[in-house]
Amino acid sequence: MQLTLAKALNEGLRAAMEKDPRVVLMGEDIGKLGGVFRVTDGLQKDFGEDRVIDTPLAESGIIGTAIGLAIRGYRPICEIQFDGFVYPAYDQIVSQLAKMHARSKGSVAMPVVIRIPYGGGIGAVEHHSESPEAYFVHTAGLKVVSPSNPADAYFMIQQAIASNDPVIFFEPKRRYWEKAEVDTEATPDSLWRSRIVRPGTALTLLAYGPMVRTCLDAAAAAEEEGRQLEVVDLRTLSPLDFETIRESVRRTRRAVVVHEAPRSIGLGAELAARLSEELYYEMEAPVLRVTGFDIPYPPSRVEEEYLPDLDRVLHAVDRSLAY
Amino acid sequence: MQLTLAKALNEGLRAAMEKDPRVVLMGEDIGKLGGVFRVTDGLQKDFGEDRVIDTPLAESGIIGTAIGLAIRGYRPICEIQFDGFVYPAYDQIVSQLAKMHARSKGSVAMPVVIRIPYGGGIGAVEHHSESPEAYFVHTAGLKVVSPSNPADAYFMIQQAIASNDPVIFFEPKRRYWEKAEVDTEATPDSLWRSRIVRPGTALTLLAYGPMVRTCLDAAAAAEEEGRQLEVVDLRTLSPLDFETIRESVRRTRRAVVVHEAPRSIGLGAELAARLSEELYYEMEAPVLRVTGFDIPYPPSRVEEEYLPDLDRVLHAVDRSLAY
Amino acid sequence: MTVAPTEASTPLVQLLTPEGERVHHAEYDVELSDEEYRSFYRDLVLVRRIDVEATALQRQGELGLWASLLGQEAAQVGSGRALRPQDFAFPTYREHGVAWCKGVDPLTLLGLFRGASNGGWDPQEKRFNLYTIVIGSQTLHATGYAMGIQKDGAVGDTEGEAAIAYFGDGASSQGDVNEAFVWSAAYNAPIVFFCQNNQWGISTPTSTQSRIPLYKRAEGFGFPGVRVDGNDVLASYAVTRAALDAARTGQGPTLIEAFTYRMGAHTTSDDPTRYRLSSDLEAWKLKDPIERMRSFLFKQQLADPTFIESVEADADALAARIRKGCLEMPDPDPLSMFDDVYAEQTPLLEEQREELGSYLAGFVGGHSTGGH
Amino acid sequence: MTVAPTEASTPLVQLLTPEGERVHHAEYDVELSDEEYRSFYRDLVLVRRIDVEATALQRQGELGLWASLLGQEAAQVGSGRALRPQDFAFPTYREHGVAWCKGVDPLTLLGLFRGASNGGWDPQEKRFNLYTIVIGSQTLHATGYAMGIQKDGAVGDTEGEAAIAYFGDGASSQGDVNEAFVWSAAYNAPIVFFCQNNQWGISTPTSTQSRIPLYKRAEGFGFPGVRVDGNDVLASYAVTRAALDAARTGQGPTLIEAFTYRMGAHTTSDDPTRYRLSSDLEAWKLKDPIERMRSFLFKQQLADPTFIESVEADADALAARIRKGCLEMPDPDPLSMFDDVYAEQTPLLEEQREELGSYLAGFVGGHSTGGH
Ligand SMILES: Cc1ncc(C[n+]2csc(CCOP(=O)(O)OP(=O)(O)O)c2C)c(N)n1
Ligand SMILES: Cc1ncc(C[n+]2csc(CCOP(=O)(O)OP(=O)(O)O)c2C)c(N)n1
Ligand SMILES: [Mg+2]
Ligand SMILES: [Mg+2]
Repeated sequence: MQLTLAKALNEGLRAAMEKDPRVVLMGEDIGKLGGVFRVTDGLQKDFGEDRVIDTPLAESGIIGTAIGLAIRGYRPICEIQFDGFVYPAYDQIVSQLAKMHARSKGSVAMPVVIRIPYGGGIGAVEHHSESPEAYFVHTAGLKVVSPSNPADAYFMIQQAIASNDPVIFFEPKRRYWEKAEVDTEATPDSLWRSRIVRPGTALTLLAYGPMVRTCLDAAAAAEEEGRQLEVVDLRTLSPLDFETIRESVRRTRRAVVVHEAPRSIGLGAELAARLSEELYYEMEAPVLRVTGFDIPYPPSRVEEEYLPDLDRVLHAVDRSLAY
Repeated sequence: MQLTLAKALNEGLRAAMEKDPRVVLMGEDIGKLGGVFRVTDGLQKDFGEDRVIDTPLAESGIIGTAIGLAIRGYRPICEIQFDGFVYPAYDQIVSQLAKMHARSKGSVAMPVVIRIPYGGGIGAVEHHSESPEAYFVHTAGLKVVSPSNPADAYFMIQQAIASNDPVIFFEPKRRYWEKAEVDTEATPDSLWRSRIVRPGTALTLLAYGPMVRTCLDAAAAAEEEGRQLEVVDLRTLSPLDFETIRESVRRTRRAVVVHEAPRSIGLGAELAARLSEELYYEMEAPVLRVTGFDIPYPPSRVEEEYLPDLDRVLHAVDRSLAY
Repeated sequence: MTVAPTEASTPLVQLLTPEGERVHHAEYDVELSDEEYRSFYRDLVLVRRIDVEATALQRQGELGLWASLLGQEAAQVGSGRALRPQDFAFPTYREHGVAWCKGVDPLTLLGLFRGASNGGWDPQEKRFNLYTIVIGSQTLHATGYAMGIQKDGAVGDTEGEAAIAYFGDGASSQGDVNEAFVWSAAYNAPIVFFCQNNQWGISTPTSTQSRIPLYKRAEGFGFPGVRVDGNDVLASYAVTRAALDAARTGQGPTLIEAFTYRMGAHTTSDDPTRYRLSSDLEAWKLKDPIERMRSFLFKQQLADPTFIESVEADADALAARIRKGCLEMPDPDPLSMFDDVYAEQTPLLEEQREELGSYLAGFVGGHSTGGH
Repeated sequence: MTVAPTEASTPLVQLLTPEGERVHHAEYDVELSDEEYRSFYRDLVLVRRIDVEATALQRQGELGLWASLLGQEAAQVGSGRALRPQDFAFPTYREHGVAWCKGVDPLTLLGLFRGASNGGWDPQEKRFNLYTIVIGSQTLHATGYAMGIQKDGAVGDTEGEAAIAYFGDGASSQGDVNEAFVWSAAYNAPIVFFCQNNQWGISTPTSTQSRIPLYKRAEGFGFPGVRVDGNDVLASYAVTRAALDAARTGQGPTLIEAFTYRMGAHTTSDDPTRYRLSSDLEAWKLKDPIERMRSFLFKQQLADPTFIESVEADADALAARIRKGCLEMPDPDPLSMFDDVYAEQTPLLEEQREELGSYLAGFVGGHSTGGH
């Protein structure tokens, strides 16, 4: 079945709701409208207002009540309309959602998924193009994942819903409309594994979400110049699947991390810190980072210059190979 | 003058208020009570309720109204009572305070200081021992500093208040009662510089806030074993004073970063990433990290095991020197 | 499962019926000069024309997005005209009519929606804060600003200052907005909360946010609330002026609920046919704010067709100017994105600016955008 | 510059005067068996004794902190006793009296303040959520839980379920609490908001949070609010029971403001002499919740000195038990801190657990704590 990433999520949500009556969706405009990206399109019609809840406009309220629903035994899936609107809910996420399981010594599970369309490149106004994943990866008690393609989107959302831990589910919004074959009968990889999406020998590109496509394009371009780049799609950002990552970089001996989020204390920092410690004697170049800059996301007419793209990735590859 | 760190802050606030009538303090219980740590003790009595404002109990309100006061030309200093209570204000900090200057192309300055007592080791209940600095360092548009001793506390708070940028001012709460000489007539270092607080040759310990004392103790202990450790007090976390840091590590060729915050994507990750890139050919060991674990801050009866201490620092020093 | 509010029994301040009849209200009234009545009308028309032109430009790909104020012109022009020069307004992203009254060039608004800037005017000079997109945040800014007015002693008589915070029905659910109510009441701050209840927060009806009329929210916080016909420019003006005067003279906050209707889509990205009936829209068209003002002018013989035509001509000229300005608007220099992050630049950003600069300079004939 | 609320004109539900006279109220009343009246008294006394003992243990260094409920026993026991077994309570950090009514062993509360755990009981089993320290958060949890009750169809008749959220006067200013009001009203959720207005949020008087009585806040959100004498256990019981029954039968939320007084310090870390007059405390002592219940029992000849003594003896035994339990309470295994972070353990935490484990094992005779 050819599905866009958005439609794959929609089908994944539908499958999860059919499987488990305690799965409920909550968010702003997710009902009749089907969400501003139509990811929940048709679900309220089919599952009713009791299971697809159009909420009042307040993100702390969405997450706070989801926590209460989880205590009651529900499995709430919350939609945050855009990346930049998750912060009003930050307290509930960091101090309650992330801590409840530990606080209760395991007697209260928090099977809550927070879906967040994230990232730039769509020509949007302020607050609609951010990449806040580092805030959540740094927060103990949360798990954080991001699919990069329709097939992963279809399975990963279901796996996130099935997880008894809170999962922040980052959706690469500028890839919502990319289509690919989704075999809904396939056996999915574990949600907690990264995947080598393109094998190579010269260097490992580490990316997730929207930047996986960018890295694949870069790898294809590099091949024309005779360079075999390996691309790892992290898929899970917290916990990191360090086994797969380490294994790849051990072979290629070089790594470049690519993300849209600002550089300082981003995912790239953590990957660089760990790789340079664990593969100290094996690497032939420092881990390089191709990232957004340490500035607020700029007005969209200059976002192309802000965002990592194929050229910037290849530029870093050149730099790495020059070591 | 011998002052505790808390009293030095109090004197620094007083000096800033005397100098500039547009400096106002806001927060919960900072007036008559003088704050739960007495950092604002006596200030309401001397400057009045108009300049030392006991606010309603809502952190978003505190920061949101401080932004408005700044637009009006005031210089608000906000107290957040404990580290774990800053999150309700996160949205106002990240989406408004940090972005206003850029959004307005420089026509609206945000000379707002947010004082946050942070860190553990005081036997407190949940939410009272956290180290959330990475969240703010990752946020473009903010500046982040932390004093480690009374003299710095006295000057740094005044410099933060004088800055036209928003400054998150992290106060090492378990050092509030440590006393030292403060020469209020001295010429202070720039707020944006790190400082070598103990010179050495074998390895650089990078720390800030509460962990500086721990590192100094570790360095003293190491000296007994004939090892000269250099200790750098970062002081400024955003922007990092990479010049001073790089210079130190270039000499010692080894670095250990120490912080209480969880390891994943903490300050240590950024320092490791940058150092291992910029001093790739010069370092003789990977940057090691001695940090809190990636778990919610534990109940206080086991916090000693959670927190980096002298022994854990020395353990990492041994590991580094073994490379 | 939400409970519908009972609108029927709710008093609504109105000075102009939908048919353009002038009615009187015991508490609120307004006497304007003929010239002023006409200029109110002119503002309504010009503001709508800006909106129509911007919508067209968005359709043509010149703007990334546009948030239309169609239907809300009276609430905005009425309240905007009530502001004295010393008053400071804190808008959402839809207050193009208030911006107009505050002297903000519509072209700068277009710049924001085009993606050329995140603001574009000097808020201090215009006494009109930058658009705030995160729902509700600006109500706290306005409250803090009002506290500052108080501290400056600029409150107490009719020369006093006031702040006004705009927000929508949807926003009324946000914690920040309710905290702004708490704060304003606690400090008796000189502020007016101006809620445009346009019946919708994107696809969400007001009934999901509150089961009672929104103006009543204020009661629970201990200050007055009033509902005004937001399609009646005269009533919107009168009620806002009274509330601002109460604020500036030290009587504290007021919540105004301007009962109106969002006649267009939420933004150009929205498709309202998915969630609302066209019959609703038809009903509200009969209450159009411009029509009723025109009827009033004619009925009172304050205007003739020549005047109406001259306003149309002004609108045409304005539309032409902003269209031209939009098409000619230069993109910002990419390197400028590093410039105003801080008042005092940091070494890190200097490095990154340098990094991007030399990277971009490395491209002969410019950077190949769109490669991802 | 805050405006003081006018308390005088505010109706207060009372069934027992400070002198222990039984009075009647048109809307709320209660008829209990003699045994029940006595057991209410017993709960009040035992709960106070827990508090006294915990305070003493804190002074002796056995607890890191204690948040005393002194003076609030009636509000807590009254509302706690009104809860049916199927009702779920969401406390702050001070609801030791409600915990008692819900069957939570006081020793587990001490464990939390000692730093041995961040909770200690199974909230699902006790139908009593873990203590929530971040002000106001739990009101949203309770609201969500109540929405779940509704979804389960467990509302509609007297067998229905309800949730109750406890919070303080200070908490009423938090965005979360007001969002909980919005949500509860929007979904007509089966919930009771129980606000103990003990006049203080640490050093901040209630007048800084609201210039009108807090129970009126509910009106602005479209549901009823009522103020009850929080030092009157019978009135607290009656009003809470009625509100819970309204909730469980589908009539939606109620806000109860229990008007009471925090007779002790905010916590053992606090020094109230810095911010309040001892004369206030003296005045409130005359309204002591336990005294008035004892007077009532004597006046109605429901109890004799033997009964009072037997309750004292029970209290002594309880105090002795929790003292002993506290002194004997083992510290948690440090490595257990990694165990329940996730339902499904992660490789990262396995590594870190291993790292700490082998590090600690490296110390002969144990880890030298306190070295920093
Ligand atoms: C915190 C936050 N959450 C979500 C959004 C997305 N959003 C933009 S406008 C809107 C609806 C606002 O409704 P209302 O307050 O009634 O204002 P209106 O658009 O009707 O003028 C939403 C949900 C946002 N901008 N900010
Ligand atoms: C979000 C948050 N901010 C600040 C605090 C610190 N704090 C603890 S209790 C308290 C006062 C609470 O007052 P109130 O709600 O009246 O409850 P009470 O303590 O009187 O029972 C404060 C400010 C906190 N726990 N959480
Ligand atoms: Mg609206
Ligand atoms: Mg209180």
